[in-house]
Amino acid sequence: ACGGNEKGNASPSASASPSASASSGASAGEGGDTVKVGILHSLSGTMAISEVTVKNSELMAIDEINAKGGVLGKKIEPVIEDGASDWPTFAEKARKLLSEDKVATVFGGWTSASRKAMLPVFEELKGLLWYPVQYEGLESSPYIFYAGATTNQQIVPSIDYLLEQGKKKMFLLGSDYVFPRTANKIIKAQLAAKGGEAVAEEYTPLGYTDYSTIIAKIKSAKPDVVYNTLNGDSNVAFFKQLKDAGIAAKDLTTVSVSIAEEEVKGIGADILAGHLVAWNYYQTTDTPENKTFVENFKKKYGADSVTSDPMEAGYTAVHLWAAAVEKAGSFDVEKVKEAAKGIEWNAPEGKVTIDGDNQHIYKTVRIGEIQSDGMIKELWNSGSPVKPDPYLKTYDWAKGLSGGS
Amino acid sequence: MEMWLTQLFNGLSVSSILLLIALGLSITFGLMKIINMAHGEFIMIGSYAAYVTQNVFKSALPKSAFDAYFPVAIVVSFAVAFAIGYLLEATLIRFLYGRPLDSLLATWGVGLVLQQVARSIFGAPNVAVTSPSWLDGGMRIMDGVVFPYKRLFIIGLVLVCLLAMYLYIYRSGPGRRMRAVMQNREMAACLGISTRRVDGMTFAIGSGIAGIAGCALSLIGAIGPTIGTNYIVDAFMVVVLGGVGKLVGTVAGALGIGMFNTLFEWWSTASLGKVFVFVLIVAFLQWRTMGLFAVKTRSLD
Amino acid sequence: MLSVERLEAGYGESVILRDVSIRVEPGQVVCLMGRNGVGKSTLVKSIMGLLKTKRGSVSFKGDDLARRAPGQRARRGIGYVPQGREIFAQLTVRENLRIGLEASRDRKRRQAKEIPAEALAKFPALKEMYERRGGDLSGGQQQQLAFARALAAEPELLLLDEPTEGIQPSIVQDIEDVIRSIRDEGRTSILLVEQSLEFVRSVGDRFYIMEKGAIVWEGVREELDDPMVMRYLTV
Amino acid sequence: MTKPSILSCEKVTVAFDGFKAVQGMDLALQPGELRFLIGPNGAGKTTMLDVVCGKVKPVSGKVTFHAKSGSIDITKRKEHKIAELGIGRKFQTPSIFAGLTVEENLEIAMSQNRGVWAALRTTAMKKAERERIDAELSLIGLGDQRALRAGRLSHGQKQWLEIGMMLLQEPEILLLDEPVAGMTDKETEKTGELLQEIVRKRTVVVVEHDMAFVRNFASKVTVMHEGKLLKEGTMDEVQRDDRVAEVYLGRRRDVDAVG
Amino acid sequence: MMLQALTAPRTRKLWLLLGYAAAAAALFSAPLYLSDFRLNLLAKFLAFAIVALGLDLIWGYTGILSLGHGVFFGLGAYAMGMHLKLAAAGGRLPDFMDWSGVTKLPWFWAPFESFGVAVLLGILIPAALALFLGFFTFRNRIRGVYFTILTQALVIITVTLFIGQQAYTGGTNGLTGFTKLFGQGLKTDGMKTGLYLATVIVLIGAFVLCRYLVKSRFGKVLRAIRDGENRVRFLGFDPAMYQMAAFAISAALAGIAGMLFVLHVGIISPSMMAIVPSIEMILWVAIGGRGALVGAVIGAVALNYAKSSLSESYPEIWTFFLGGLFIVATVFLPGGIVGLAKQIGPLFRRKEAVHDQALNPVLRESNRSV
Ligand SMILES: Nc1ncnc2c1ncn2[C@@H]1O[C@H](COP(=O)(O)OP(=O)(O)OP(=O)(O)O)[C@@H](O)[C@H]1O
Ligand SMILES: Nc1ncnc2c1ncn2[C@@H]1O[C@H](COP(=O)(O)OP(=O)(O)OP(=O)(O)O)[C@@H](O)[C@H]1O
Ligand SMILES: NC(N)=O
Ligand SMILES: [Mg+2]
Ligand SMILES: [Mg+2]
Repeated sequence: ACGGNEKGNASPSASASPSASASSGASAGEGGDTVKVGILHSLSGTMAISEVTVKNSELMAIDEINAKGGVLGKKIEPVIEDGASDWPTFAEKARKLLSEDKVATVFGGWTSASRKAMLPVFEELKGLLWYPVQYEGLESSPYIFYAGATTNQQIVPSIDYLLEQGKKKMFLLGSDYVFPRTANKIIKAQLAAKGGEAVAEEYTPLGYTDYSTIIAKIKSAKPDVVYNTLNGDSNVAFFKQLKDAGIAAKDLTTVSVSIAEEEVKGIGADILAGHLVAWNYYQTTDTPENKTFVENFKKKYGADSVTSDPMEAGYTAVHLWAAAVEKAGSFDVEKVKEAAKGIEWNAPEGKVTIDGDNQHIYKTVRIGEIQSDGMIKELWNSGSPVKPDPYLKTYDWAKGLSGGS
Repeated sequence: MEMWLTQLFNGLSVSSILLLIALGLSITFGLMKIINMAHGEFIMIGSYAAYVTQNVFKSALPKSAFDAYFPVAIVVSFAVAFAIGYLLEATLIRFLYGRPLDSLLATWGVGLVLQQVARSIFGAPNVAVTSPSWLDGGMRIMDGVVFPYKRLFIIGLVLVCLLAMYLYIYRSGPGRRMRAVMQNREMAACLGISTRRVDGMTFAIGSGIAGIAGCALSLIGAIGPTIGTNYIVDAFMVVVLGGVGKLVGTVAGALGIGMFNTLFEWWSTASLGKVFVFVLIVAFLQWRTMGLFAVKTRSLD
Repeated sequence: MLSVERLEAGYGESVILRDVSIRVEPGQVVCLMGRNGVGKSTLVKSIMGLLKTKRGSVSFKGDDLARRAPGQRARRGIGYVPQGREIFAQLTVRENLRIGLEASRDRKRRQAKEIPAEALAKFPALKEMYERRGGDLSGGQQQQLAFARALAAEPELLLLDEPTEGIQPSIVQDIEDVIRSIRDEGRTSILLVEQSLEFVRSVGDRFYIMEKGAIVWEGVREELDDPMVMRYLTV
Repeated sequence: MTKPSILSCEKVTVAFDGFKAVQGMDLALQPGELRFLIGPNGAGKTTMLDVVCGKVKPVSGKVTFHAKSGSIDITKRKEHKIAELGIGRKFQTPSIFAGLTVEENLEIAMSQNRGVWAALRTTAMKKAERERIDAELSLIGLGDQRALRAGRLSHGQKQWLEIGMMLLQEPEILLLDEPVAGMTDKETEKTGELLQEIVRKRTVVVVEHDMAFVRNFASKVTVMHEGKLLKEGTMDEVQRDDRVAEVYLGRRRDVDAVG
Repeated sequence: MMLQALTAPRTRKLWLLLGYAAAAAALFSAPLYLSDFRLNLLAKFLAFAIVALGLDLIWGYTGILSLGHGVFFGLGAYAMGMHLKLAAAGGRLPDFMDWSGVTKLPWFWAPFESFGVAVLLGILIPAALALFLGFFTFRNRIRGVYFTILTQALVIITVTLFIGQQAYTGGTNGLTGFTKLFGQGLKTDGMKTGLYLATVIVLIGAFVLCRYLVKSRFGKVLRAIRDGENRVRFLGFDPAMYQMAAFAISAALAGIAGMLFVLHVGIISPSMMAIVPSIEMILWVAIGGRGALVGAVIGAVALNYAKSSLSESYPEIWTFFLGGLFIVATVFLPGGIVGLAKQIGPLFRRKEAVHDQALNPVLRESNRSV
């Protein structure tokens, strides 16, 4: 069915709009032997540096599924749209995918702002969005599946790890936007409760390129760790300049949560070697599934290409959706949602499970160290997949975080 | 003490980078009055030229020769940006003289196209340039005060570019012709100057210098299809604040913004520092309505 | 020397000049007169190549100039003092003059570091203003500068568009003298657009009067009598 | 100095980056006077007019406008206030609004309430205004060009348009910087007649180099040289002055022979 | 002869009127023939057209290039967004405040509880900011690029502050998750059609207002200021007052557009006030044809339509085409889409662009002012 989009059927749009499919009675996205799904990432603008690779891994997952005969016997036909690093455009394209192309589901988004822009559209048109990136939590839309980590699957355990290592004084450095600010708020509460200390908190505008003053501040604050939530180009500038200032990984530990293999490639492994990152997946993650994933990816996109956490999450999301559809025996959004609860899948990162309560995913947490070949070596992992807790309800120290209600 | 010294140096260093990104614009915009929104993309071209040069050295030459790539890259960056600038002038910009606002529209389009070209050739993600080893590390001034060689190198590079530009624009025949054409194209033509050639050269030089900036910036920043957007606003601020059409103004603008930015950022935060600097710019313009070094004219408007 | 044949020219869509033919012989001072807006400046601009000719031809020393840009025409020996002076305001007086040298056919002169003295002989006042910016000069000073700038390249044909406008009487006399001395030297021909009858009568050899974009009268000095003036030049 | 002057400049000095364009210049105008201001190129005539209309602020000196309501120090006023007081100015190079039609140029120049509110409420011209503009258009000979964008006028036509604008502005003091430059002799004559017409109702200062014109219409002439007052008097007195002849008029010519 | 002179302009007027009527009819009946999605898009574009009208007033007619209209647009949008957010919260704290540790509704949020006040503030705040900025800059005679750069500084200041004050503004995520307007669901068919029609009406209103303004003497003075600000001064006008008025009206229109935008798109975030959107607004007017109000409207709708459909057809390389469109448009359509109607052989004419004052004086003059 049309995902409850009554207007789509009731209005005379089918006759007027050239793109409306003729078979107005058909299920969402279904047309004969194929089913359409939307891929909605920034292919242009400043976010394209990150999002294009996620689009690639999602397309690869679709190819894999199609090679095995598709879902419910139908081939998946991706409809690619460009969010253009512009949030209203994400909303526009999401609406287009759902109401014009009548896709069965959408994989897309990277920044939280783009997700927030799309959310009302998905809720209104009762469509499904699979979001592949780690984010700041505090959200749980019934029409979104969160395939990336929430805070307790990345930030919180990484802080615990650092505290265990005896690193108590932290310098919080982030780009000025919601994810870093929220993450740091959580970190400060966590540190306060567990005997750590945030010695400074600095935000730089997105796209900021000169870190000499920040580095001077770091030098004078003498922290044990720089907890880095910078995003995109700023990371390149920060780490290049940190190295030039004579600060190497051995002098100062940094932990980054937005630098994955792809970013390492763009900054230069020589610069990043020895610095730490926190994710749920690395190209080196040792699972049989990952082996094939990496192999296939290199086969498809070149031997030089690397895989990373968001790419893996996007890839996994496609497979999880396909699994849910198979289980539901239908493309109907409500049925797929229902079927998705508790679905398990052996992803490249290991076993993942969809949490039926909040539509997030159980994920294993991994701390890694960047190697001089650009790969990331796992130093620690959580042992088993961590249950997602986007509102940090299970953490006592997080009680005071929200305003009360 | 060491903090002051470090910050003073940082201020100078930020200023030198601002100046580097603004120098080319001070020609294409300051002199030619082309609101060159593609300026950032010429910087990007320079960065990618450095990247390609590096790759060529890596793959075609022995390891020992690698460190020599950077001087070569500077020349290549200039040459590539120069050539593309020349081409752009010949095919598009020349229709836009005396129409600065149209030039904004068209160069915006050029910027979009160049970004897409870069994305198609080099892929969407950032690429990495390994800096030559002789630029690694820094000069120790005293305990806790290190002046990174890269920063020193950029300061030096800016000074060289500045001097060359000064000599070219104000002390050479071609520079004089260039200024004459930029002020009154028709009359310059009537006096026997080949305006087409001067226009082409001028725009190409401005673009070439943006290319050098891109090459230098590859040492300390990202290289990707959209890096131009990180620099474009700052570049315009610098040129305008100093007074459009004045090289010395551009220098002053860069120093002013760079120093204050560093100072404010030290006192407050990067974001607030930026706000302060821009508030200061707004306030400053109330006082000096045509920038620091206004071009004074007797004309009515 | 210069021969304009059946020229048709104008701005964009609007045609201003229709079927205009004039000739300037070597060494002659030819004057072009007419009320405001009849197209005198338009004709001069067309000769200089600033406006596209729609029909007809302009030839100089026997060559057709049709396809030549203004710069090429200048380098062939046409000098131009436009109405409104068109000084390079941000360039110093010296630089303005050196730009004037660009059109010299003599390579040495073109690259000279200093302005040849004889180029300045006629306007000694300029020397004192060498380092001031052209735009700061008073109107009359600018007019002198524009004149000197055009002379710097030693043109064979000089196009003067109302060169005495805004000039103090003594300098008008000087300009008159300059024009006369140029004529006497015989190396440079002049096409002079001028409103002052008295002035043109004292320097001109041949006269053209324009009306509504067409030449309506031509003749020599003696023929330019009061009835002619009444007919074409009064309002 | 029988009648009280309407405008008086005392010891006005103007400097540009140290260069003194005007130095200690005095100038007093009687109401209804047609004053000619002459002098060599660069003497500071235009600058003097600039001071009076507020375009340039003098470094020292006083410029007083004696209105009916009292004396006003001009140097402390903004340009548009000075214009509102009744000082109009025609510039040396014609400056009209190139993007507006000839008619619109005149409409804007016309004396009127110049506040934003008044302008917002005015959509069409009143009948009286129409008539004034029509009359003006035929006076300046631009009737046929009324709907043309002023940028397309020839140099001389622009001059006329600007004169027309000044007349419609109805200032008490009219400052004309080389109004007949580029005009034919006959047009010059016509302008002169027009001036004599105007001067019945207001005070006019004309800067000119056309001696025939000055001679025909001037009663009193002020000569400036190097920023200072060189001579003031009737045209005859001025002509006879050796210094004026030397720096300005030229040696040979007998000015009487002109025209 | 006489008769002809009378009827010629009249018939032209009649045709024009007919054209406007047809356009209005087409707009009003759009809900009948456009799909939900396309109607929503059109509504957004029409909101953009309102900004474009205001920009044309200040840029096309007054010659002042503002690259800061994103701020005015954004302020209007935030005003409406705040109202919708409060409506959605239903008496509780907006969700993002809750998470940011704010316990009480900030005082400056309180007035936005009322729709009327929110709308009023959505118009007044941008206008007041424009007046404030204009008061200093225009009186100090900051002109041309200097003014333009100043507006860019305004953008950066505003955006940085909005991002930094996450607890009060929602930070980079901005405000989303709106549900209700007037107690009715925002997503109902009736509401959507109603909002669309309201946008059409507001656009027509804005158009009529701007038309009145440019035809009045006020408009003539604005154009005179564009041609020669100082000359206007010597005629006794105070250009600063006119510029301030035009700037404020223009800002108010942007604010109105922002409010409508939020209603259609359901999100406002600082990135929509930033430099790029602000420049894009200018591009709409430039493409449409500055100095002509219809041009502004056509430009905003046409360009955004092109952007949408190009990116739908060629999601991976559409910026090629969009960039190419800008380039081609400036070279071959110097008068914008509207100018196209006025010139027939543009290809041949561009060659003499430098001398060609007759082609489009408005264009050249407004060009000169930067
Ligand atoms: N740039 C222009 N664009 C369009 N039309 C123009 C332009 N310049 C002049 N014209 C028109 O061409 C005609 C001739 O102008 P031109 O400047 O040649 O006159 P002129 O004889 O030199 O007059 P003047 O004595 O006033 O200088 C005029 O009617 C004028 O309206
Ligand atoms: N803004 C300025 N900067 C520098 N010098 C200036 C400026 N304005 C005027 N001058 C100088 O002041 C002197 C007086 O100029 P002004 O224009 O008043 O002369 P003028 O008497 O009107 O001459 P003309 O008859 O040639 O128009 C000139 O030498 C001029 O160069
Ligand atoms: N969700 C993020 N990383 O913005
Ligand atoms: Mg002329
Ligand atoms: Mg003068």
